[in-house]
Amino acid sequence: MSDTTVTEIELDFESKRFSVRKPEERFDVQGDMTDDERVEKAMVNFAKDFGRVSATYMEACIHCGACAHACPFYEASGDPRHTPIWKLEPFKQAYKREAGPLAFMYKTLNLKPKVTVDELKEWQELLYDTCTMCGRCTLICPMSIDIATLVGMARHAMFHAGLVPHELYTVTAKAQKEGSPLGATPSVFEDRVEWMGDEHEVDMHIDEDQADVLVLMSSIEIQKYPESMAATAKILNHMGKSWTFRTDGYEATNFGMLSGNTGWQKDMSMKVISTAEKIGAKLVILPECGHAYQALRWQGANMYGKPLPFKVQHISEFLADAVDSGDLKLKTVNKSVAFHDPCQVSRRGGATPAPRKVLEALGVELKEAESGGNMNLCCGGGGGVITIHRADTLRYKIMANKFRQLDSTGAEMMVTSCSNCRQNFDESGEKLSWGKDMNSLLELVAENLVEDAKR
Amino acid sequence: MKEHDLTLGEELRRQGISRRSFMKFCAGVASSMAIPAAMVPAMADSLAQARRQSVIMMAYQECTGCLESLTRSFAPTVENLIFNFVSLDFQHTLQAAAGDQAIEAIETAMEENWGKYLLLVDGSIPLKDDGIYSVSHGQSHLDSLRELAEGAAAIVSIGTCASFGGVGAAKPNPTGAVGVDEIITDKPILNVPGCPPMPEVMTGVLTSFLAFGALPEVDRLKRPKAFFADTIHDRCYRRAFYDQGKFAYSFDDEGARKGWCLYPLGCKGPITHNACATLKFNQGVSWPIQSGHGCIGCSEPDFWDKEGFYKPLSAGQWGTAEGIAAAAAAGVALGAASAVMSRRNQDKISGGK
Amino acid sequence: MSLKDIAVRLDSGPGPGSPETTGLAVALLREVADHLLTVSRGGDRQVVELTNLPLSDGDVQLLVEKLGRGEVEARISAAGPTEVFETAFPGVWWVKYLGEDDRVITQQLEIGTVPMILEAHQEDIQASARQFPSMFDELDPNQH
Amino acid sequence: MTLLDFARGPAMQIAIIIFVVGIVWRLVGVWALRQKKDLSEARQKGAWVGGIKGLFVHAWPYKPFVPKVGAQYLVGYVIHLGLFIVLIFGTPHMLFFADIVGFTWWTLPGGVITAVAVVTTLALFIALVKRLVNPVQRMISNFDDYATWFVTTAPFVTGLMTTMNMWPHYETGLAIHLLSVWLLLIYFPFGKLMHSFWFVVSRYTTGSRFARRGGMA
Repeated sequence: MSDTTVTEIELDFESKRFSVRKPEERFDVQGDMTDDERVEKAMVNFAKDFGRVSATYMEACIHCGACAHACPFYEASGDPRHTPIWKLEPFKQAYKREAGPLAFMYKTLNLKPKVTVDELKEWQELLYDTCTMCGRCTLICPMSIDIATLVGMARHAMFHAGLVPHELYTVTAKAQKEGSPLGATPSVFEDRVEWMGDEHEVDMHIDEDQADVLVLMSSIEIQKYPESMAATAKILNHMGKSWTFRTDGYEATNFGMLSGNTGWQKDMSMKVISTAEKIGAKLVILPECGHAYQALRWQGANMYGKPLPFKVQHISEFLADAVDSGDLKLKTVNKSVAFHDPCQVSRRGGATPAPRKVLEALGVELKEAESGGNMNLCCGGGGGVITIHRADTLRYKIMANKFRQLDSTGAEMMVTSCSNCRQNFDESGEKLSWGKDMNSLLELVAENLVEDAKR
Repeated sequence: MKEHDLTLGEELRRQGISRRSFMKFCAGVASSMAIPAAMVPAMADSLAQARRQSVIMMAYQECTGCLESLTRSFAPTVENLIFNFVSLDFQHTLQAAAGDQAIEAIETAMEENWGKYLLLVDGSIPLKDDGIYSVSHGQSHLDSLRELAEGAAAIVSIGTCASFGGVGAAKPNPTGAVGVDEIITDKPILNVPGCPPMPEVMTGVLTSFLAFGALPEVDRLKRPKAFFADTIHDRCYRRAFYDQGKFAYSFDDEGARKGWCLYPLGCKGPITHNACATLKFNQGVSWPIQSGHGCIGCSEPDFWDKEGFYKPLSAGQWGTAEGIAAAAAAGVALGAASAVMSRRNQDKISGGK
Repeated sequence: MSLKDIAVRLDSGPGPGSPETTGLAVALLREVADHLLTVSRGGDRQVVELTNLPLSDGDVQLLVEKLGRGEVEARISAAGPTEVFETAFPGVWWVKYLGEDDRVITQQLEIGTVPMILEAHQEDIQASARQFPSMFDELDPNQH
Repeated sequence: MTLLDFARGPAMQIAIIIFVVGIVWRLVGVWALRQKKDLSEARQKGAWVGGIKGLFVHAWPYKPFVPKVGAQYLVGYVIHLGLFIVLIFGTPHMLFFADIVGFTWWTLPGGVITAVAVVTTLALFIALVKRLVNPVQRMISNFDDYATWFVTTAPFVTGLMTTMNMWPHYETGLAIHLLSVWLLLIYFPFGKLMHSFWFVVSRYTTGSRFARRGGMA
């Protein structure tokens, strides 16, 4: 795939939101294919992974429109185009025309016209800017259609048709080339690990040949919240685990998945998987990153082609297990806490109870928000949306709803376990003068270890 | 022929029948024809002015059941007033004459009343093979009907056979039997279907023809609306049970004994237009539903061929189990074929990648 | 086993032979009240037809009860019998036309001064006027 | 052959055949597609239990959504239950099925069925108005949605007109009613009426997929 029309955009280190700078001129179309080729590519790549499950979902929609009311984007904009199922319209049309059981009928009678490149261009905004694949729409759907998964598939098509938003394409290409979407190259990573080790006086394990636990980090943490590395190291050391960071497999984010390039998604996952295999890891710990959990925990084995030879845990799950087994003793934090569930970890990942167990061990008063937990409102920054400047206005509107939801709990402290959500809170909080901080569950645990409990 | 010159009123007076008796007859006819009671005096006046009407009644492919039914109104009741007044110039079952004499009687009646006589037809008329399946005195009934119809003022088809072909036209209709109005198209025709028809209808039709000089208003099947506007179901005394959902499901169940609605037992009341429910048969003794049997729809065309008398109206033809199985098999084949096509497409795509 | 051994019970619902009322009777009474008003203002004779209605026995019973019986009762022999009686409400007549075999041909409520069947009709009066004098021919002229 | 004879005979058979062929075709067409096995380690066993649960949990919206879509669900239930009641407990309908299943069952009085049908028809009209007025629904609606509405509503309207004797002739009315139902059967496999099958497949699929993950759908 050529990317001659895409220009690299500089990283933006000043903003609280860690992305590329706002491009002066947008290049939202990549490559030099003809229009027909783009449509062809889109359809081919959409149909490629199509199976019984996706087909069932495509068939089942009754056009009731309920999904709009579960979508943070529609709720914030009131724009009917942001109705989740509408975001799939061209692909639903293509499915009916090309792949469904009645495709022959639709095609010969031309009941569903061929999708055009203009439609695809129009839908770029709907598939990338206004969907985080948070899956809340599935909850409200009377047919239980997993729209998020279908949006993921539609992104495969869009990527191969060269129709990815400029910023998202840039960071993805960067990730594929440099190993990190946001400049956290292996040497940067190594430097920052050492820096954090010195700064916080913790033993850092890096590039150990053998270890039971492989710890991953996301670029956001490496660059923006490096304390996460120290906190993780502190906890693992405290528990006496054999663990390591590896410069050949540290990046937890998977922009291949977010942008829709399955080939790259596989490359990115395989880097981690082979590193874990190489060092004989029994457990891979994922950092506080939502989509990383989706990519490795639930899609990793499918990329690998066989079951993974190690366990994959989100850091909150690891902490919950440690608290459960008594390996980790925590000081009591006398505060009331509201927890923001990252969609990909909680609702779509299944680890919802884990952070609650940890918070319980911290002795905080957990104030559940209305429509929290598995039904949590998405922060609107996931799925790569936060990188796209075009999406900012709407994202702030969503965050305003989000702030209202959390504020109404009356909690003194806000906690989450996703650094992408966290940076969205930080940046939007500044923009909207929220006046509160979003804290990391991991860091909260690391700060409240009972030091001599183990010795 | 002096008799022919008297009006009905004069004739009545001659016979010493009082106007009061005549009024009573008119009230009876009006009641049966749903003519407003207020119109009775006018109807009586006009009827009294009527002159004796010549009637020729022909029996074609028939069973004489209709005549049997009609003669029930010939019994000594007020209705005989009207039947006594018409001049029944030919009816081969009732008259004494036979053979050549009978034919002569027809010819005389036709000549004397050309263009004025009323032709009553009983039985269907076979068309197949030039109508040779039904012949009297060397003449096919098809020819006979055409000849008689030419000089008739109007034709009344008595019974379902003459009206719609009836049993003769039931599948497979070997003689190609049809009703009168499929052959004669240029004369006023009135159908009095029913197997047998109700005698009161005949009385009403004759009275109204005499009183008003024309056939009464008819529906799309040329049946007098006065008797055929409503369905049996509309007027059925068991209708209340239908509305309440109380039904007989077999002829010996609780519902049947309690006289509940016979719809599930195939009653065709809802689609049958006739006056049985109000007039009843045999001088008002009873009628089929009152006797515990559903209506078979005998006054409707093709009632013989409507999927059996005991099949509920709402039942349809499901087709055979084999047919449905074959349909399912075809569905499997089509589904599999479309899936194979989709899979092949996918292979082509991933092969190309 | 013969047919007689099969027990058959016939209950009747609303409709002929049922003691329940259907509401039809009340509707009829209202109609009569209307007609009575018309006639009382000098209107023409009005007739309510009973035969074609699916009246239950209960309905008929109710009509009989409510209308009651008045001063006049008559039986006419013309083309079979006809029974007439005035109800408790003057001007409302119950007229029952019977066939020679005593079956009911039609039953009506007539609202007017005299029921149609009861009055002597002009034609009959004329005929009797014509025939009446012939009576004198038969009488002995001496008696004049 | 009268219209009624046509409706009860050939039209019915053609409709049933198309109905059966179409449904099987569409179900098999999807079922026979490939499905890659999910190789990820299940969080918990018994995904099928979640699948079965999934059939029921989506029968009513979760609490936070009730103020937004509760009324819409309610109208949906009126339509579906009305359809069910009229279809199964209307005596003529029961007799229609009794003919093939070989037994009869208890039915409701005609007046009750008529009332249910009237309410259902009203609900259908409310649903149509909402579809036309609500910007989201209007945007995502296509021919199928309106055609489906039409073929669903027509039997109710024609049926009501037939029981209320609003046709010039009852038998023509009955025939039109039957034909409107055959139209529904013929259209059924090709439009979204198929959701009466897909809802089971789709809800089960999501229910079981998320049961093995944990989380919620």
